Amino acid sequence: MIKTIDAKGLYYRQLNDMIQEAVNQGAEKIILTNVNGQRYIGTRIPRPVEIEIKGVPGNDLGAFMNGSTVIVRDNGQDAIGNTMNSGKIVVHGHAGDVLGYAMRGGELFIRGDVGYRVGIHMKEYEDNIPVIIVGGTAGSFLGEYMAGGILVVLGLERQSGRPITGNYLGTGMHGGVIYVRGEVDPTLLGREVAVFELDEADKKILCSCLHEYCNDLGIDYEEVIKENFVKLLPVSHRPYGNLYTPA
Amino acid sequence: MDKVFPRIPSGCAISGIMNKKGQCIPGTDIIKSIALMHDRSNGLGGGFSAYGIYPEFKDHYALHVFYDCLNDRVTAEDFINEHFNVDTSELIHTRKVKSVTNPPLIWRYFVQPKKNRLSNSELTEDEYVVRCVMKINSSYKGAYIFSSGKNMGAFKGVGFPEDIGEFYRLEEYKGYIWTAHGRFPTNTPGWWGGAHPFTLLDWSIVHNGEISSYHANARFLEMFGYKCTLQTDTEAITYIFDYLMRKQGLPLELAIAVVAAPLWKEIDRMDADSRELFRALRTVYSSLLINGPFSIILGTANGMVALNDRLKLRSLVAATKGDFLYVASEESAIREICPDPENIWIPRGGEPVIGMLEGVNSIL
Amino acid sequence: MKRVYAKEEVCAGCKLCEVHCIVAHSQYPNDVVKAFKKGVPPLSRVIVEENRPVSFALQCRHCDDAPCTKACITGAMHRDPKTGIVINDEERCVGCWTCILACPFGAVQRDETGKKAASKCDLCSNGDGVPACVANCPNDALIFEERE
Amino acid sequence: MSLDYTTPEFLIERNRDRCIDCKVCVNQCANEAHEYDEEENKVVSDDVKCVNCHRCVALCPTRALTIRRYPLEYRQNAGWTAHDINSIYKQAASGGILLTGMGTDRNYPIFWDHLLLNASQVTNPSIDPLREPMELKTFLGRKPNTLKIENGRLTEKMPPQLELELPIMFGAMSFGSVSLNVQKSLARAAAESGTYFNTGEGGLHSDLYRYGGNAIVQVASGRFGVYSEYLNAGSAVEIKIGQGAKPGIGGHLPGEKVGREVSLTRMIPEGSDAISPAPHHDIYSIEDLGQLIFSLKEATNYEKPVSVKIAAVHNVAAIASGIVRAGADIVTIDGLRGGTGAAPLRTRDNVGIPIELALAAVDTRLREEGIRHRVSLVIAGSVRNSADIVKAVALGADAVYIASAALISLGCHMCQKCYTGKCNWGIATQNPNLVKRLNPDIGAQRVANLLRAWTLEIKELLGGMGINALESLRGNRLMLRGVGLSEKELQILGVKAAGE
Amino acid sequence: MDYVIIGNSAAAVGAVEGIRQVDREGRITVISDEPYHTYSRPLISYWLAGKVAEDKMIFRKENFYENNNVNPMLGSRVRRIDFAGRKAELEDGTVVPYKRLLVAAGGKPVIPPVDGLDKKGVFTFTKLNDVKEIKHAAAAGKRKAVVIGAGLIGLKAAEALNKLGVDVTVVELANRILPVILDDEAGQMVQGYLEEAGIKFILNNSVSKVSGDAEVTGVTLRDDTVINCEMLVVAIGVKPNTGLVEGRVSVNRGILVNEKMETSLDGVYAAGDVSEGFDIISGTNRVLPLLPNAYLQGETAGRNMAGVETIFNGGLAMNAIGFGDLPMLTAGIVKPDSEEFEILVNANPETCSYRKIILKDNRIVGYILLNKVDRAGILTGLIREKADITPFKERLMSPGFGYVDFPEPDRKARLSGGAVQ
Repeated sequence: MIKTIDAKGLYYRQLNDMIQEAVNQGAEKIILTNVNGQRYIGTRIPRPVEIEIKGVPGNDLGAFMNGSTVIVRDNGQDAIGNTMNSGKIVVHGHAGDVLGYAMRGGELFIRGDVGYRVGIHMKEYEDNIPVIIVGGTAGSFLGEYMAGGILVVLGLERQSGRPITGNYLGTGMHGGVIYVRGEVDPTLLGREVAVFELDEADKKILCSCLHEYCNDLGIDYEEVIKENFVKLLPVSHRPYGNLYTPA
Repeated sequence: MDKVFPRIPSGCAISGIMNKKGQCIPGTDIIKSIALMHDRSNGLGGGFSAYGIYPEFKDHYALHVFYDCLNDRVTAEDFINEHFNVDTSELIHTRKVKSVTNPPLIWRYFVQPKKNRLSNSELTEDEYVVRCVMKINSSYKGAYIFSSGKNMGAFKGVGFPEDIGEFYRLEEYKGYIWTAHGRFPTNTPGWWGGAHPFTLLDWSIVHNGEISSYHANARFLEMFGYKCTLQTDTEAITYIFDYLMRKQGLPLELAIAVVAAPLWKEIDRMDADSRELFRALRTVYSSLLINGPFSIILGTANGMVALNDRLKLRSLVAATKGDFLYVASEESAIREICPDPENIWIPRGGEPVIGMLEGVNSIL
Repeated sequence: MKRVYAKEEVCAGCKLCEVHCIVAHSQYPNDVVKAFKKGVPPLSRVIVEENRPVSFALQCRHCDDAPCTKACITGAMHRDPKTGIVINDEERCVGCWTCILACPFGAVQRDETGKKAASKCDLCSNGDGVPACVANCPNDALIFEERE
Repeated sequence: MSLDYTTPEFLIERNRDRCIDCKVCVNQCANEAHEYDEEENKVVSDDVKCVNCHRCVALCPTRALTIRRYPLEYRQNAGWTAHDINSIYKQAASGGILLTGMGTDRNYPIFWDHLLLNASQVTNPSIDPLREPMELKTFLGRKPNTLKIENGRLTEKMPPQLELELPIMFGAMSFGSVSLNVQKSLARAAAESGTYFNTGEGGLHSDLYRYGGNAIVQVASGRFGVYSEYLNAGSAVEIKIGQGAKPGIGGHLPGEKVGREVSLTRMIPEGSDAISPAPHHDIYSIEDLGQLIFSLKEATNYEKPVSVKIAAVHNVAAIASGIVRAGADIVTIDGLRGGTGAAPLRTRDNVGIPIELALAAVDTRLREEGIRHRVSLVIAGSVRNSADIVKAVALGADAVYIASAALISLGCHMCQKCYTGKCNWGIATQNPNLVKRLNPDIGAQRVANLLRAWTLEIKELLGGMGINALESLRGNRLMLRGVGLSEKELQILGVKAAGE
Repeated sequence: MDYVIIGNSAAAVGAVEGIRQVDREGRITVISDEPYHTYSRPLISYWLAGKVAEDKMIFRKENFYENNNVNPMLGSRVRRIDFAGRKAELEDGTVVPYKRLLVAAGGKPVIPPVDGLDKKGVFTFTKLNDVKEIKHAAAAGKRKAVVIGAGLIGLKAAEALNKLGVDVTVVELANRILPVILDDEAGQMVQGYLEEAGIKFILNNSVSKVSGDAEVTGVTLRDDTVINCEMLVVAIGVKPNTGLVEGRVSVNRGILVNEKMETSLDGVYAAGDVSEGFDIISGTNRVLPLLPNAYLQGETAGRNMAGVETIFNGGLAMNAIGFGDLPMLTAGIVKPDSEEFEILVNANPETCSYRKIILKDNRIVGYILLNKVDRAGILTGLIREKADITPFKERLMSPGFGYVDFPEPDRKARLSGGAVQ
């Protein structure tokens, strides 16, 4: 069952009430039109469904989300996929800061650029390996404190001179992996990461993620995969192991 | 009016609209934009600044004043009349809005400094006005000048910004730059003067964030005659720009390089000349580094600048369509009034969004 | 009958049960220091099994159908018909260790500190009810109770 | 390795006349301060390793052990204490940040001890709490400005509330920083006593879901174990912004403490460091806090009160006001002397303000702003006894969190070595050898006993004041008088001087 | 109900106790040709060595018959049993009727077909009277003895004689001592230990002739070696004492019994060394002349005789024996003869320590422990249970092996429930 909700002028709580109700009534897919700035879409859903958003959803899209699929046809704002447990969020435009904060499962696919601190404190757990793929460029502190999962930056359609990521890339990282398409300026790296060549296992994982990403966003996979990728790994899983001394 | 308040940290929403050709639009859009970000405010402060609203008095300083009571007005007007030729003196028209309670008396004066007083003071006209404003604000109980520029004005108060806009009937004004602020003070006694924007002459600042360097900044500024009586971050930021650009004569980019200084790591990577310059800026003006999260929109008669702190701890989105430049804390606040922008982007930390009127070459 | 049961998840492995078992079966059941310092202390009848982090005290289960009593070649190992406690009469025990061979809990030990004889928990049947190991377990890891 | 200048802090005295070499001390000391010398056939000790936790002393069957301060004298110097000198030795040797545990041991004033309670004499009657009603029931949560009533019925439901039978809850201590047996003890005691325990930031172990009705689940910057079931398992959600023992900094559970159970509960891999960033990276400003509060309300269908816990810092009153306005239902303030599993020493000992002043300032400010009635105010940070609680309520608190006191009731001896993971009392450790030393059956009973005892004492004190319902004490600062306080301190506390 | 028990040793006592668990009233008659209060057969070597006084040899306390309401007819020999009439006729003519009869007549020494074993100075070693005679002989100054057989009885006899200061030589047909319960390696260790104590061994040999007129003066071995001796102890084993029932109940080597100790004849039970019951290791019927086995069989028989159906799961060959300070425990199959078995072994001849565990399909089927024998019963239990030891296989060989090595749920089930039934 598909349900369409016109979000025009609705306050987020009203909108989320309506979504909750639609799901309770059995909707499997919900199309939201005229969304503009409403927060927490996807947070309060009793069971996994698909939500398609037309317009710009507000902050904390899919916060604490557990299994739903959210497709944003436009840009996204900040804090998408905050502490997300599982599910998938696809944003066809760009998105803001702090995406996928502490995310421990599911996928977050952004077509365009993203802001600062994306993938901060991402972590993996048992079979849950969160994946964030950024089509454009990313701001500073990408993958800060990253403790698990996969972060991919493609830098597609990048303005010349604009670095693919910002400063402090992977700072404090102690788990997971970041793949960057193209080269990484070593001066941008946080001190806890190092750059490596991809091995076969990496390529397998990356290809599989990118296939899905390109498929979801209608991007030419061959074009994307043509270029070389590098991988960033934490140099230690205990970055602050010898920071302290017993008083 | 007790103007000595403890420092008021605050978080907020900001929005700004500018037309590069100087085409004036009513305040309706800016209200819609800031209203969308209702949840970023808490109803204890909202305000707007508008440029180009007083074309008939464009050579006059427009003083917007809050008075606690009639007596305070009488006393303050003595000072105003003594120092200025007052062209027009009027009550600012407001409308009753349910959620806006206990407004002060709000007056507007279009003034020019008295020639002999000005020349005796040996000050520039601007400095003369600044001194007068500071004098009233620090010494006249119950009177507070919250706007003092030419052909521009601030409109602010205690309430949600959309309610403040309605209160001031902003749909009746037309300006080519509009900035707005929805405030989330963590503590306020609900004082009207404490709302944003903060202005000084043509400068206006709306700001989101709480800066950690406040007292380091303020105590530096106080050495140069600024009185940080409001104890707000915004006030200090305004003075910092005034000091760096008006008094020190730094161009905008370098003023920005002081307040949102590049990291030493970045400076070390610059070419030799730039490295020397930026090292000098960070050394000489080190006390004016604004530390902690902020996003601001600075308005001047010549344009609008939006800026994030260098670590980008606050959000900011910019967009253009035709001659219009939009900036806001959230993209949806722009989409609300410009659904299909030509360009829409998220500036990086410390990377200013500068909009200047066509034909001007400096923001000043 | 009441038996001693160990809660291994809270056994601190301190072995105070052994200390107090020794004391209770020594010449000085009320004086820990003397029990150890005057002459050779007896063997502890409690066995603390330990393979850290797992530890627990184990003592004779006083089986209803005690195999040791049936295997005993002298009749020394017997079950007190009144209390049900399985007791070894050390006077009659010759230390042949058939009971060790038979006890599926490994709860009988060779005590060669004095007369060679099998040593095992007697539930402190000379005492006032609660066995010393239970009474002195600092973490309630030993329970003395009747179970089905 | 070059000589390090470490000298023992404690001296282990073994009375050889009493020692029976039973090795109980050896097997109980995780610091390996006692050792059995096979060649000599006797137990010997190494003073340097002793942290003075008293485990060996308590378990020694012959009371053969004493621990003293090591008698090594330093040249007397009012400026340079042995503590200062030794800290430098340690840092010169390691280059590390000094790390410690529990609350500060510095001599900051304890205002509880400068506040005295009132009692009824003649003019109004005191109450005998043993025989007359004495109500301590407390509700924590947001209260509406007005009740909407039509035809004798509430037309708007009350916002969700926590119902406490006594104004004492167990403060946040995560599984990871403390053992599961600690949490089990607290959870059971909370359930038995009609109050709540706080999960801390480490998630809720599956064994404890059944105590969800008595749990406050915490969300901190690391978001460990935070997912929808967790949020909905508890009775309230608490956002931890700060902690009194270490305002402004994050936490760091080293990988070696992340064993299987901790990993399952925190939802991170085994052996991986659990780093809690200093800030929540989705909160860089007060309006972001509002965003997080409401995201949690969304995630819990607006059915759970949301608490925000902050450290008592200089501007605490203003911050608390902002928190209330951001939509928090409960504001929790943790004071300077609050405890922790691990904190940098300099932060612990130098950052923040005492809880008494913070509480008074916040309560005053919220009242000035006319918003105190809308929220509940909970305080924490070295509440040591029932009198502290009575004073806290009189200053304006709705309830208190106790944590160190609860741990002490479980056997903590305040040796301040929690961060080593070698807690000999099975409290601040994940070492399975040590964890099992805390029997949750005993633990739950001891903690429940403590609550019972304090409840009785609170009732006695209330009765003495002629008050038979706790709410009549809340903010009733006339029941307090200060002794030995400056004018300014009295002013901040909002209490009169004794004799006034 | 009238119960008659022929025999007065472990099986008989087990039967009395078994009957009395069920039936406090029925009349029990115990008939034994030995005149003694029930005593422990294995203690005869201890008595001989002077380690146990005669009054301490009793297997049950003096009031045993009285407490259990038993009519002991000691020193009486059954002449025949009238199975049809259900009565036992004694040699003195007394007729004892029964409803249920237990034959617990034990075993009798196997006497090899060697001439001269009727001479004075030739002894067997199964009953108290045997050792009394030996002691008498030793006391009379006999100083040199030959023991035929290095099995359990032979070695206990040798040890006791050695203790009495008698010069002992043991002659064994097999290539090692204790051939039934030890393997070569352990046998050598024990032999070495006993040789240190002064006992001499001649293996792979046998006595072919006994010299002397009326009294023994020596033996001639198969290889014509001549050993002078004044005492000759025949200890090559025992066989079931089935004479009373032969021809009436099914007898193989011993009296065939089922799991309830019933013989082929209604109302007639057999237990102990006389019987041939189920052996849990071999899975077949077998004579297992061991005291624990005898008791359990007796008890089972007793309970069944009294009307409560009780099953005996089978006997298990197991032996506890010690020489001096060297304890030795063995059970089950000790010297497997096929590839199906897995052998775990740890030997230290220096300390005479030996630990050998025999597995089949990850189940323990036997073990030999020398010296470090503590907690062997756990192994015995595992043999009886046929428990799969895979979870703790690598810990089995540790001398400290215990319940701590069991998987937690298994351990808890074993230790925290009621005691074993």
